Order: sequence, then C-alpha cells, then structure tokens
Amino acid sequence: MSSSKSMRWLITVLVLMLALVISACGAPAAQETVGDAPAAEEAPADAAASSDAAAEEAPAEATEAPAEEASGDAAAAEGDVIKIGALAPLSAPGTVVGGEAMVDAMRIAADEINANGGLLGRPVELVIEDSEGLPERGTAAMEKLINQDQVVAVGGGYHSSVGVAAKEVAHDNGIPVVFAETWNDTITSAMYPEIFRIAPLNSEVTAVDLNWLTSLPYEIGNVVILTENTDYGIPAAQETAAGLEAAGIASETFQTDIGTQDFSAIIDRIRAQNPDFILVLNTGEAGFNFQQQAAEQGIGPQDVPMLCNQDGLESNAYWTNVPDGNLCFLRRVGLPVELYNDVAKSFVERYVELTGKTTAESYALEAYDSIMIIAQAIEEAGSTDPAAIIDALENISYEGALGTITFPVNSKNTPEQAGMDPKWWHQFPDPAITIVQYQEEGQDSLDAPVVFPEIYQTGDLVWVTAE
Amino acid sequence: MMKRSTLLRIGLPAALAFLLLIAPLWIGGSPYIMHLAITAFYYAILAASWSLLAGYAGQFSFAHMSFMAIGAYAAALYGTYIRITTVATETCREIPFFGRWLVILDPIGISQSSQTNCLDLARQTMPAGSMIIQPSIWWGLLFGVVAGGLFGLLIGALVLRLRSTYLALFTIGFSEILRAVISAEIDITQGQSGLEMAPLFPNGITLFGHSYSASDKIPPYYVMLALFLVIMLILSWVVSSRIGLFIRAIREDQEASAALGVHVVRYKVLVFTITAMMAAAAGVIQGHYIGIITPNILIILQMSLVIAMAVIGGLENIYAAAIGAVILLFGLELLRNSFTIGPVTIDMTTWRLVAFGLVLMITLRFFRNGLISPLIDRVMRRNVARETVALRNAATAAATPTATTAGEGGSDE
Amino acid sequence: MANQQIFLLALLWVVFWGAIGSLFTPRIYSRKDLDISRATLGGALVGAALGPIGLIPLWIYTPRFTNRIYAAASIIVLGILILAFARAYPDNLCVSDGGFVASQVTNGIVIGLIYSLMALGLTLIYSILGIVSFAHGEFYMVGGMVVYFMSASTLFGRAGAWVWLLGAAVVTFVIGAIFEILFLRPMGEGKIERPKEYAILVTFGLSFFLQYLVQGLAGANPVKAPRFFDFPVIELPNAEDPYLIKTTAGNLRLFDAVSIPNTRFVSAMISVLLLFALLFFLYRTWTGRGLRAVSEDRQAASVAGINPYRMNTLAFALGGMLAGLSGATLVQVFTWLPQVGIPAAARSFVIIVLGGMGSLPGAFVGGIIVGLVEALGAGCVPDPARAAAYIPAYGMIILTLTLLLKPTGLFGREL
Amino acid sequence: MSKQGDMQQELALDVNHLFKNFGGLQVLSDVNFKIRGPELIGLIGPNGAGKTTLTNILDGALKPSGGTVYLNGKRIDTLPPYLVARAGLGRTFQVTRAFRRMTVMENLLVPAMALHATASRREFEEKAREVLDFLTMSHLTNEYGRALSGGQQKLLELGRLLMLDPRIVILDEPFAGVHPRLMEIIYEWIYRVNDEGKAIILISHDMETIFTLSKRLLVLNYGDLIADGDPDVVKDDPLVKAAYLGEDEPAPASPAGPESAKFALPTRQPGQDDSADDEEGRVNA
Repeated sequence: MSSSKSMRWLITVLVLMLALVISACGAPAAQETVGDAPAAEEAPADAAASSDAAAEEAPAEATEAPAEEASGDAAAAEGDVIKIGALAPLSAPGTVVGGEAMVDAMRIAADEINANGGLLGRPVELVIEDSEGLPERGTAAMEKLINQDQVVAVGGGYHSSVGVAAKEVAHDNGIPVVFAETWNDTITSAMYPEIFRIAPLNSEVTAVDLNWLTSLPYEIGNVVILTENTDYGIPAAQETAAGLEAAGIASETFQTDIGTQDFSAIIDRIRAQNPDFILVLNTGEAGFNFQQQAAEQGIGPQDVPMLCNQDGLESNAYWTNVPDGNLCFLRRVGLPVELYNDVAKSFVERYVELTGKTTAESYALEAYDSIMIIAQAIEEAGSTDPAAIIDALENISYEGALGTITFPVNSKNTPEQAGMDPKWWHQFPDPAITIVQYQEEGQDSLDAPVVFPEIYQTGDLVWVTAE
Repeated sequence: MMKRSTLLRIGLPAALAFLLLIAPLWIGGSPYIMHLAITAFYYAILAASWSLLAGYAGQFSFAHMSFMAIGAYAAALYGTYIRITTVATETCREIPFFGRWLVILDPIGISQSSQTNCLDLARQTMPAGSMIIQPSIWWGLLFGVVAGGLFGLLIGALVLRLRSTYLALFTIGFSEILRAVISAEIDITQGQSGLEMAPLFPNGITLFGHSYSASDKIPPYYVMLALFLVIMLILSWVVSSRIGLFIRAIREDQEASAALGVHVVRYKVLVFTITAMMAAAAGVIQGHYIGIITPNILIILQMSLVIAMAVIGGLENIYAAAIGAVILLFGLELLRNSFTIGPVTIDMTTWRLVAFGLVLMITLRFFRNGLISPLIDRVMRRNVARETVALRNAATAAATPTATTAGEGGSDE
Repeated sequence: MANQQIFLLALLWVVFWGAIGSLFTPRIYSRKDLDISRATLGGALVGAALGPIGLIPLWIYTPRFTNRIYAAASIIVLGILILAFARAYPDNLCVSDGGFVASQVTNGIVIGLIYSLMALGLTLIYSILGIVSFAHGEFYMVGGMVVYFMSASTLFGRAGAWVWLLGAAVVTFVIGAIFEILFLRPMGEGKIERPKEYAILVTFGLSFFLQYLVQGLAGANPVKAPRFFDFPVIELPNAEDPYLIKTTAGNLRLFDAVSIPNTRFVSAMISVLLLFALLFFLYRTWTGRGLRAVSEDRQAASVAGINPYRMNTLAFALGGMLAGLSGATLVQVFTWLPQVGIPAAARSFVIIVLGGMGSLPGAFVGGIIVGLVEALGAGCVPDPARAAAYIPAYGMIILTLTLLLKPTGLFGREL
Repeated sequence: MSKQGDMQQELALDVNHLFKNFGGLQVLSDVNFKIRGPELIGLIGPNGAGKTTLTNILDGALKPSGGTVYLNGKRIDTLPPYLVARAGLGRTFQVTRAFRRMTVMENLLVPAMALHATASRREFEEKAREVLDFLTMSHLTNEYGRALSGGQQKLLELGRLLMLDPRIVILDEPFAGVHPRLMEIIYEWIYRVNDEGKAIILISHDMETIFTLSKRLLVLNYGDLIADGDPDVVKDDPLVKAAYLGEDEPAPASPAGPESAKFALPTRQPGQDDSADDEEGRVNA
C-alpha cells in the first residue's frame, strides 16, 4: 500500500526536477549551418566558436566596460596603487617548487618597479593567487584577481591546464595576461586578444628535444617517454613520439597519474624495454620520485641518459630529492649564464639575495619578465586601461632577462597574414631553449654546462651507455 | 501561538529567499562576490543534501562528490560528444532521431595536432543549408541528474548492509575508483586537463529587457539560486514528510523501525537516490558555470569541505547545513589573503585551512549540533518549549509526579 | 588483436559467474537454512572458478564452505585468469620474463611489509577503540617530516637514523595521546551520541588540521631524507662468476634479475624489527597484555584493574606512532609533501578491511597482498598508458570487493 | 480507540513445527502452539532457551529453518519484519529501542504513518496525544527520546505499539529496570490492550508478574516447548521444575535483575544499567 506511495514520491521528485529542466529547455546551445560561412571550428570548440562570434562585438564592449571600471577606479583612488595579479601554484597538487620561485621573482619585479618610483607615479602592488595547479582553482583565482582585487593585468602562470582554463576568464573580462611558464600551444592558438606568452611553445620545446636527440652522434634506437596525464604531458609525449617515429626511433610512452609516488613497477617495465634514452615529462615531485627511484633501481641518469623534469633546475630541491641524480639532462629556457644581459645579471643577484639560492631558475626569469613587461606596457600606454595595455603589449619591445621580447604575430600581423600557425599569436618567438647537464653532485643548475644547441654550448655532454 | 510558528516556518525562509533574489541589486556590481555567491549555493546544495543523507538517514557516505562528478561528467560528455544533424553524415556513428540524426563524435583525447573529426569530414560533403546542432545543455542537465540518480540507486543498494565505518570506507573506495577512471580514460574524459563545458547561456540571454553576455554572472546566479531554492523546497518537503520521519527512525534503530512497519530498504535506497540526484544537478550547473570539469573535484579535500560545512552548520538540520556552507565558503574565500603582523607575513591560504580543521574538531567536540543549528532551533522551538513548560506545569498541577526528571525542553544535548 | 579478447572474455566469464554465485548462493543457503555468513564469498568464488559446472552441484548439495573450498576456488580463479592472460598477451613481461615477475613480487613484498606496519597501527586503534582513524595518513606524514627536519638540522643531522626514528616516534606518539585525551576520551565515557560517526568526523578534522599545519609551518616543497644506511659493496660468489648477490651502496641485486633498492630494503627491515617489537610489547609486557585484554573484553579487563581509558589513549598514540614510524622509514624512499599521507591512509584502509578490522595477522597479510597487487597491477597491465594511471584504483577495488563479499575480511571475527 | 470485538473471533496465531538452527546449533526444535483470541500468555525459559529467537522468528527478523507461522490465516514466517508488523504483530525489545534523537511525538508517529500510507500526520497526532495521556507522559510530548529515563523509554515503546495497533503483541522483558510506579502503568497497559481484544505474549524473568498476569504459560527449554497450559499446572510440571524452576544454579544476570528477586517485584532503580545495555545493543556492523 505504501509502496506505491513512495514510488509516487520518487516520481514526483523526478518530475519536479524535470520540470525545472524543461522549463529552461530552450534553444540549442549552438547551431551552425553548413555552407554559408567558412565553417568555423566544430566539436568541443563549438562553445568557443559561439563565444568567438560574441567576441566580434565584444571588443567594443570589452574596451568600454572595463574602461569604465578602470576609470571609476581611478576616480575613486587617484594616485592609488596599481594592482598586478600573479598566478602561481603554491600548494599541491601544483608544483610548489616552481610556484614559490616564481612568486619570489615577481615580488622582486614589483619591488624594483616601486623602488624606481612606481608606474605612472603610482605604486604597484602585486596580488598573488594560488592556482593549486588545478584548472578550476585557476579560474576562480583569475576571477578573484580580476573582479575582487581589480588587477589591471596578470602575470605568472605555471601549469598548462590552469592556463588553458584561466585564459577564458581573462578573455571574458578583457584583462591582459602574460603567461610566464605555460607551454600548451592552445593557450595562444585560441588567439584571444588578451593572452600573451613569453614561455616557449610546447611544440617548440618538443622540436628542440627532437633536434637534440637526432643530432647526437650516439646510437639511439629506443626511447622511453614517461609522462604525466595532463595537457602539458600528453601532447608533448604524443608529439615527441611522432617526431621520433619520423626519425626512425622507436619509443614507448608510460602515462602516470600526477600524484604517483611509487614508480618501482614502472621502472622495472622501463628497464625491460632496455631504453637508450629516457625522457621525463612529469612535473614536480612525481618527476623527482621517478628519477631517484630509477637511480636506486639501476636505470637512473648515471645508467641511462635521461632528460629530467625541468623542476630539477631548482638545484636545492633537486639534490635533496634526487641525491643520485647526477648526469641528468635538463631543459632550460632562457639564455645561458654566460650570455646573460645586465637585466638578468642584476635580477639573479637580487634573487640570490632574497631566496638564499645560488642562482635563479629559468621560470624565475620568466616570471620576473612577465611582470616587468606588463609594467613597461603600462608606462607606454600611459594608463591602466586594459585595452591600452594590450595595445602597448602588441607593439612592445622589452629588454628583459630573457632577451628582447616582442610579440610579432598580433592583431596587425595576424597569423593568417604572416602565414603562420595560430599558436604564434602573441607569442614571444624565440625564448632560447638550451639543454644543460648536471655533471657534478650538488652542482648548481647555472653552473651545469650547456650541451645543446651548439651556439650556446659551454661544455661537452657526458653520455652514459648501458653496460 | 500556532500562527507565530507558521510565520516563522514559512515567513523566515521566504524572506531569506526573497533577499537572495534581490541580492544582485547590491552585489551584482561585483562579479567576484557574485562568483562566490554562485559557488556558495553550489556548496549549500551539496551540504544540505549530504546532511539529509548523513544527518537524517545516518548514512555517512563519502561518495557525495562522486555523484556530483557523475552528473557533471555525464553532462560534459553529452555536450562534447553528442550533436544533432539534419542530414546523415555517413562518417560518424549516428542514430536516426525524430527525423534528424543523433551523431556521436569520436573520442579524441588531448592532442595539440588538430585531428580531423568525422563531423569535419562530413561537413565538406553535406549539402548547403544542412544544420549541425549542439543540443541544449538543459537536456544535459536532465541526463546528468538521471545518471547521478542511477548511480545513487546502485550505491544505495550495494551499501544496504554496511554501517558507519564500513560505509564510509566503501564510499571512499568508490570515489577513488571513479577518480582513477576519469583521470586514466583520457581518450574519453581528457583526464586531468578536464572536459570543457559550454557556458549556461552560450549566446547570452535577455532578461527583462537587459541583455547579458555569456560570461555575465547574473544569469548563472539566478540559475544556481533557482536550483538551490528548488532543492531546499524538496528537502524541506522530504524532511517534514513521512520519508524524513522514517529515515530518522532508521538512523536511530533499523530493527526497531522495521518492527514498527517501516520498509527500511526502500527508504535507505530512496534517500541515496534523491540526494545523489541533487548533487548531480548541482554538479551540472556548476560545471557549466565554471566551464571546465576535472577529476580533481573528486579529491578527498573537496568532499571534506562539504562534510565540514554540513557539520559546522549542523548536520541534522538541512537549513543549518546550507547556511553553514554559505558562511564557510565566503569565510574561506575572503580569508584567502596574506597579512603581515610586524615582521612576519602570514599566508592565509594555508592557515585558514588550519583554522578550519580546528573549528571542525571543536565544533564536533563541544557543539555537536553545529554552530547554526542551535540558533535555528532556538527560534523554531521557542513555542515548543513554551508548550512543554505548560504541559509540565499541568502535569505537576495534576499531582502526577514524574518519577524521573527528563531533560529540559528543546535541549540540544 | 583477437588474442587479447581471450583475456577479456575470461574476465567477463569469471565476473559474470562470480556475480551470479554471490547473488544466489546466500538465498539458496538461507532457504535450506544453512549458515549464510560465508555463502556470498563462497558462491562468488565457486561461480568464478567453475561457472555453472560448479554452481549447480553447489546449489544442490550445499556443502559447508570450508577454508579448503575457498582456497581451491581462489586458486582455480587465479589459474584461469593467469592462463587466459598468458594466452592473450604472450609477449607481456609478466608472462615472458620470469626475472621480471620475481622482481615485481619481491618489490611487492618489500613495500607490503612497510604498508603492514602502518596498517597495524590502524588495526590496533580499531581493536581497542572500535574506530577507524581518518587521520592515520597524517601521522605517517608527520613521522616522515620529523625525520626529514631532524636529518636536515645541524643539531640532529649527524645523530643517525635511529635517533631520527625515535624523534618521529615521540612526536607522533605525543600528538596521538593529546588528541585522544582531548577529543576521543569523551566518546569512551559515553558522552557522545553515535560515537562511530563522531570518530570518523573528528579524526577527519584532525587530518585536515595536521595536513595544513605542516604545510603552514614547513611549506609545501617536496623534501626527502638521505639514505639511512649504505649497503656494504659485495659481490658473491666473486666478480668473475655470474653473481648471486651483488650490491652497490644503494642497490641490491639477486641473480641478475631481482633488484631491491637500499632504501626500500632498509625500510622493510626496520618495519620487521618494529613488528617484532610490537609483538613483544603486546604479548610479553604487562601493558601489552592489558591492551589485548581490553580488546578482548572491555568490562572484564576493567574489572581486572586495567584502566580502559588509559588503554584507549595508549592504543591511539601507539597506532599513530606506528604510522609515524612507517612514514619515518619511507621518507628516504619517497619524496615527501604535506599531502603525502592521503594515498597512504587510503592504502591502510584497504589493508585492514582486507585483513579484517582489528586483526593483527590480517593487517600483516593484507599489507603484503596489497603490496603485491599494486606491484603486479602496475607491472602487468598491458597498456602502459593505463598501468600506472590506475595505481590508486587497484587497492580500492580490493576494498570495495571485500566489503561487498566478505565484510569481515580474511581474519576478521565472523559475525 | 474502539473495541474491536469482531477481531476476537478472527484473531489466530498458528505456530506449526517451528525449527531453527544456527549452523549446527539447534535453537528451536518443533515448537508448536496456537493462540486463539485475546489471550494473555507468559513465555518463560532459562537463558538460551530460545525465547528471543522465537520472538525474532515471529517478528520476521529471522527465518525459521522449518515450520510455518500463520497470523489470521496469513503466512508470516516468509515476510520481512515490516510486513509482519503491518500484518498485525508488534513487539518490544529486551533492550529498549526508543528512537533517541526523535521527540516522543515523532516516536509515536513512526508506526502510525508506516501503517497508513495516505493519512496525514495531524490525524495521528490526536491519537498520539491520547496514547501519551494514557501513559501519563503527555508532559514529555516534545522531549527527545534520549532525555527519557529507562522506564519511560519502555513506556514509549508500549506507546508505539498502541499506535501500530497490532493484533498480537510480544513484550520482551517489559518490566526490566522499570520503576515500580511506572510498572503500574505497564500493568494497566497490558490489561487495556488485552481488553481491546489483542493477544499478548509476555516474556519475563520476573516470575511474580508472569504468574500474576498470564492465564497461560509456555515454557521453553533449550529449543523445546516443554509445557503449555495453565500457570498453576505448569508450575508443578515435573519437567518444568527440573528444567527451570528447580534449577540449582541461578541463571546468569540479565537486565531483569538478580535471580534472588525471582519471585519479588524488582527493586532495582530505573535506568541503572541502560547505558551498558545500549552499548551492547548498538554495536555496529
């Protein structure tokens, strides 16, 4: 008797929820007619396509609405601080080593600006947000930076997945972002007017890896790629594998969860592959864990040539976590120490002083530059209006720690006009990428000799071969 | 007296709801506060529905976020892989669908090299004027809610025999397995990089003559608020109905309830299903609002946030749990600042969570009904207490001495 | 490849008949009025092993499920799966390379021993207090952190591993004792409604608190302690012959196939030592006997003059200390972070559920089984893209299956 | 509450050849008895005699190994407890099982609403108030179950049975740990329910009450129903004497109180042992 009653109940609840849904069931989310226009991108990008369509009229709005806000802001606090956002991973699962280094670097940049009298006669305040390495946290952090803290631009950024997600918020709000260390190609290939990048492109990094591997005078027949299952690791692994295959080198990819701690079984499997080279695309502590455990199980960097994760550039953390990691190869972005310009030298000096480290990592340099380039853009724009800053960034020529940064592919020289892939949009075209190798235990990463490319080379590589 | 209680029971929530409805008049100018409000409603839905499950029915499930994720992922997969075309594509997997074609796209995984999709191929051969439609996200909401409900039903049925600790462990296990599957099956779910979800109103929306863009916060605010209010209505209906009575009886004593005629199995499964559907609905809306969903929403920290919100608010009161969630969410987010005392800079991003853990423990230890619930009880039970006093006085007057004194009326202990 | 479908089919077959067996056997047994407490698992195993050929006679004759039937059926199931796997993936390392399998098994056992120690702490707490501590992973984390900071400090840096371990033990013991006295004691005094749920939540709060407290104090940088001890470098029988044992400072290789890293070996040995110490404590000291008495019969023990509250405190602190010690030994194996306790705690839950809540031998055997399953899972799953990605799930599948089929675990008391 | 006179003819409980074994242990063997009309029956037996098992089988919580139970022609031994309850068999538990964190009113509403799928809460609140008046507990209407004393919780359980309105009631140790004054109310309850045409099976260690109240006595001894008849006759039955009443060693202490008080009214203070009982009764999983 009561059974039918509560079944009715369940159905009622269902119907209620249905009603809620159906009442809102209106037009389809997106609709596209074939044949009329040059077919826009489809599939998951549907939403993006439609928002792109919206964006066509949006620029007008985008330049207006935030301008209002900004001017209102300025009216409210004439001579008040200019806030610049800083996005970095400061807690796990993010890569904290990288994040903290970047925050230190960005603080130095802000202090330097203020020591030189600030921007437009106003002091600068750096607002730091923790992205935790999570896309959804990244969007929330970006949201807070823009809407709560009212920053005029954002620098930093470490994890690709965060960058991919956070760029949407910045785009929606028309606030410029200069990404310092997010490599995923799609960040720029979306061609958002607000998004700039001084980090290398994933595909370019992969190309460097491939160039290096194929140019080596050693017999490399079999490569193992260890990657994390993120949108930094997987595309990089796929492209590298494809490139290796084209060069006639066999490869096997092992995917791991970002939180993986115990690699012993994977290491045994890798050993069984008998690789001539191991490429590690895991970031943070997972990379450290792998390298040290591999060393302990006899296929470490001293047994098999290994390109280690770039967090290894943070020498203190590297040698604490990978004591047996000598002879690791590392990829470094930025010019080698010998070619440092004055900006880089003075930055490194301050950075060493602040952090007690022996030198600055490449992402610290990038983070520093990401803030400084924003500062220069604000000076050149003569206002904190985001649209003006974006305009200034497009035309900028900034002498920074990484060299002279420009964004040659921009709204005046679109990828189409330049005949280039959209990934070059607002992209610093030639961040130097070098391969260095630790050749002494406890060595500082800046003392480690550069072994590739030839023009930067400062030392010969040590190539270990099995047996 | 009855009038006063009715007034409180209906008037107070109605007033609150009205306040929330007109709140954008004040906070609408600050998208960040609006963002927090939307997120707060989302957590309030989760905390309130979890309090029905854990507080009323006594089922300490750690799988609540899993149901949320199931809902969100179901909607996201639907949005990513389902299209409707007017002409058969011939290149994709497709099913005839009311004179059109329901096309299921191929999983592509994460790749930077733009693979050609079967739909792209088809587009070149399709006659001009034929349409490719991405179906409405609101059907995705339905899909997500149904998926969440089905899993709720399944888990509810599986855990019937498991109590307290065992139930907690089982649901943690389920949640972890789900997380591993989502992060590992990259071809379909895109793993850690997450599935993108369309905004709630991709083309913007015009409300009362004012048009809002897709990224505007006002429309999602009202969508989430509506969901929140509807779910609170359903929840209050559930707790005041026989279901609420029975699940509390089951929580207290399963055998005794059965011996009094309560169909234990049905109500246990029912409450699992209902709460799972609510969590799923919240997940779908939040996913569309945030625009991306990743397996990290399943990490234990997320579940612990919901649990802590419900506990600190008051586990055995859906309203207290919801209010607790809202207050805590705002508290936690607004505390995300670092401040400096003298030479020491305290980074609140971490320390606020330390404080949070401490508050959780202290609440449990010393305020077992939470911090909000006693306040609500005090207001709501005032006339109950009066009635009790009256009854007791009458009893004393009638010289029927009570043998043993009972606790005070409306006591929290 | 069609070959690979063999394994899938075998798996499907086993799962299907296992499900049928586990669903219907209890009903048939209860209809015949036999003990059904073992029928779910028994039916599942017999169904999985023999399919309808086994289930029909089982349902007709309904024998008692002895351990022998369990064992035989489990062996058959394993056999079927292994054979099918070997047929389907003849090139898989787990099929073609004996040395690889030996290495995986060794590694599984070694790491399993360390897991056992941690799970022992949890099961000890459960057997005395009747609760599962959700903060167990944080004790593990704190233990490791203490060792790292002592090893990195100038004061204790040269004191050596034993001192560091002692430090970790003391710190985790004290945290456990304080927490028990402040937050769990009222539960034992009957002041708390629904004590089990309270315990879940309050230990959960502790876990939250400790995790972020450590992060706040120590930052979230990955750290790691140095190797405790180096191996002496030896090669047996001698350098010319194919060796039986060969060591470097950081590695031990047996028969040129099995390689055990020094850090893991040392951790496992310390765990075994601690295990014996624990057994000695529980069986040979007055306090230990008191603990066991309380776990057997609380009231009788308190009549016999044992203060059960003090035993509660001791058990919780001791349990936390065991977790702390297991973290203290593992901090030389893994890179350490404030979040490192979460997967470790989850693994301990798996182990105690599998072994049987509150059972000491169960925790030990369960630890080794979980170690083996994780090692073989990551080592044998054919698709390298999935093998490692599913590591967190292997244990959880054991957990859920155990809870569904035999909630009392391997060594739990039958209800 | 109306007198349900017509039920008197209808009421019938047939217990036929009931067997129960747990594994190898025979707990009940061939138990047979019938109840016709509103009888007041005592069920006694030493600890471990199978009283609780019998109750659990009648209630549906356990399935018998053999035999059948019919209530008014409806077979109930195959039904789950909640359907047995709805079929008209109510019971109390040896350890009180009031819903501790629900108010007294809510406690009473549970059975009423479970029984009637459609009726509204308000209807039953009236009835519940009547019941509370009868139990002299109306001043406790809004108290939580946990705030009641042990004896009051027993009364509450009896109140719930009134709301369930079963045709046959099994009372498991209703007097254990109850203050003498409250015992009077229980007596009154038993007479009233009996007058309403319901059968009552009373399980108690307290011989005095059993002999005072019951008109018929069932004696269980290690699974065998060794006697069934008039209490005075049964008392002198040599089998019973040997098995139970004449037993030398006292039965182990139970909530019913020490064996020495076997033939006296219990003198224990109410609620003395409740917390300990509770703990036992609430062991999880």
